[in-house]
Amino acid sequence: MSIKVLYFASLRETLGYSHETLTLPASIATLGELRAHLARRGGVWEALGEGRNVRAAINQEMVGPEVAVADRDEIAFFPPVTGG
Amino acid sequence: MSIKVLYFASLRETLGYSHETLTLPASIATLGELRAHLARRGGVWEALGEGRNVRAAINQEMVGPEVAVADRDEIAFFPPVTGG
Amino acid sequence: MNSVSVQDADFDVGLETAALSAGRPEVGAVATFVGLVRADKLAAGGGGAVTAMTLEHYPGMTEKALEAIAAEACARWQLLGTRIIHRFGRLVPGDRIVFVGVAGSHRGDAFAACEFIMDYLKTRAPFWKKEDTPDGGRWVDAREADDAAAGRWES
Amino acid sequence: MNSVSVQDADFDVGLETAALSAGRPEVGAVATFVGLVRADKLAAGGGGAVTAMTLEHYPGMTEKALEAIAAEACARWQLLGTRIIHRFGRLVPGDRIVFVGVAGSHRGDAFAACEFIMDYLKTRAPFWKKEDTPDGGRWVDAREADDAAAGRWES
Repeated sequence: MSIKVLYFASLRETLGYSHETLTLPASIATLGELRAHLARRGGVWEALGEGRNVRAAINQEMVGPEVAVADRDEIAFFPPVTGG
Repeated sequence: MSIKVLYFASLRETLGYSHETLTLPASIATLGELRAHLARRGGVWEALGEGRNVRAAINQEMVGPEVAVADRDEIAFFPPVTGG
Repeated sequence: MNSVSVQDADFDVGLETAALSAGRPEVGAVATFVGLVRADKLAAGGGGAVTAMTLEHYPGMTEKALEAIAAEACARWQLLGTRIIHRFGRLVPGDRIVFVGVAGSHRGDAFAACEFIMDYLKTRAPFWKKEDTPDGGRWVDAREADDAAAGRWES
Repeated sequence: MNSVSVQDADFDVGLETAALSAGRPEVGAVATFVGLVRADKLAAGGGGAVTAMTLEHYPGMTEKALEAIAAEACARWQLLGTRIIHRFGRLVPGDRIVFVGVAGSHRGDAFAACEFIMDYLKTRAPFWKKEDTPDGGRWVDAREADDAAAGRWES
């Protein structure tokens, strides 16, 4: 399964990446599992770890960690939003 | 006691007066008594009678019938307001 | 800080809104309201087709009533400025009748005060409306819904 | 009927407000909100004096989120049109950030929907703010008060 991952705002700066394309192991089915997978890279990637205040979207819609990730999805991770 | 009385909107049209200057008998002390006094003129003036939906102001402030009338006051009678 | 105008002329919404924050860097929120003459409202009165309405007011008292409403809003919320403009005279459907603008640091205060001013204006400012129809004029009755709207601020 | 723009350019409040009722004689009420960059808000962050802020957003998702919020407002109230404009990029104190305009037949619906859109926009549209200071940039945290404001529409 190949997906695109975007990072925004302070998270983008912490990670040093605005986006990447990933091929996922078959063991990863949900958004929450993807996030844990990325956090396991260690170092700055612990910013995605459990307990960190990170929000996520799949295909430009904010969703929870239980939602399934599908091939060619656009996934985004970002801090809580502060518009207006 | 000499006062000025103004009439507005449908009340002005019903009465045929936009304003008048009145010298009041000493027996009239309050706005409610003034209104009853005017209604006793009969005919179109019954539009000011008890039970009719009329509002009033003394010196450009909306007040109730219990408020005292004083010499040189500007009194106004009008229908419920409908601005905005 | 509070400004009231009662006039027959139209007003400029962009200029009035900008004036509420101009040169005041502590303003973060401007809530405004524009009321317009509605075609269907006129027609709903029954009788002949309505082509216009005429707004009568009580010169002198009108300004005082609007100033009192603005002062009351400032006592209830943290505001940085208010602007009320109410027109009188002959207006046709689509014409602007009233502008209320409220500036504050925070949006909650600005929204609440703007709605409060409109509700109180409807029941406390001495304006009366007469619809023009081919059969002559017809006075618009005060609405009980407006009394109810104003009453909810008293709890 | 609903229109959304995400842009770096400023907007014209007078034109946007007028467009919500132009040629639509059934519109009796237009409620609007303008949010501005506040000087004291910037300074309140602590550290060096703040001279500007930069708004980052998620192109594509932002427009979708704002359209969803407008559609939700239309499902909850009787509306005749909505307009949302949100800027991104570098802004200085006094600059306009956001415009929300709502047209309806009646003022109650227009006011409620305008406030609802602002509350939801604060918590659901993907924008992030970074303050510029002499010491560098500083990201603005999301406010719990905004979550509370959005939450009250869910009862």
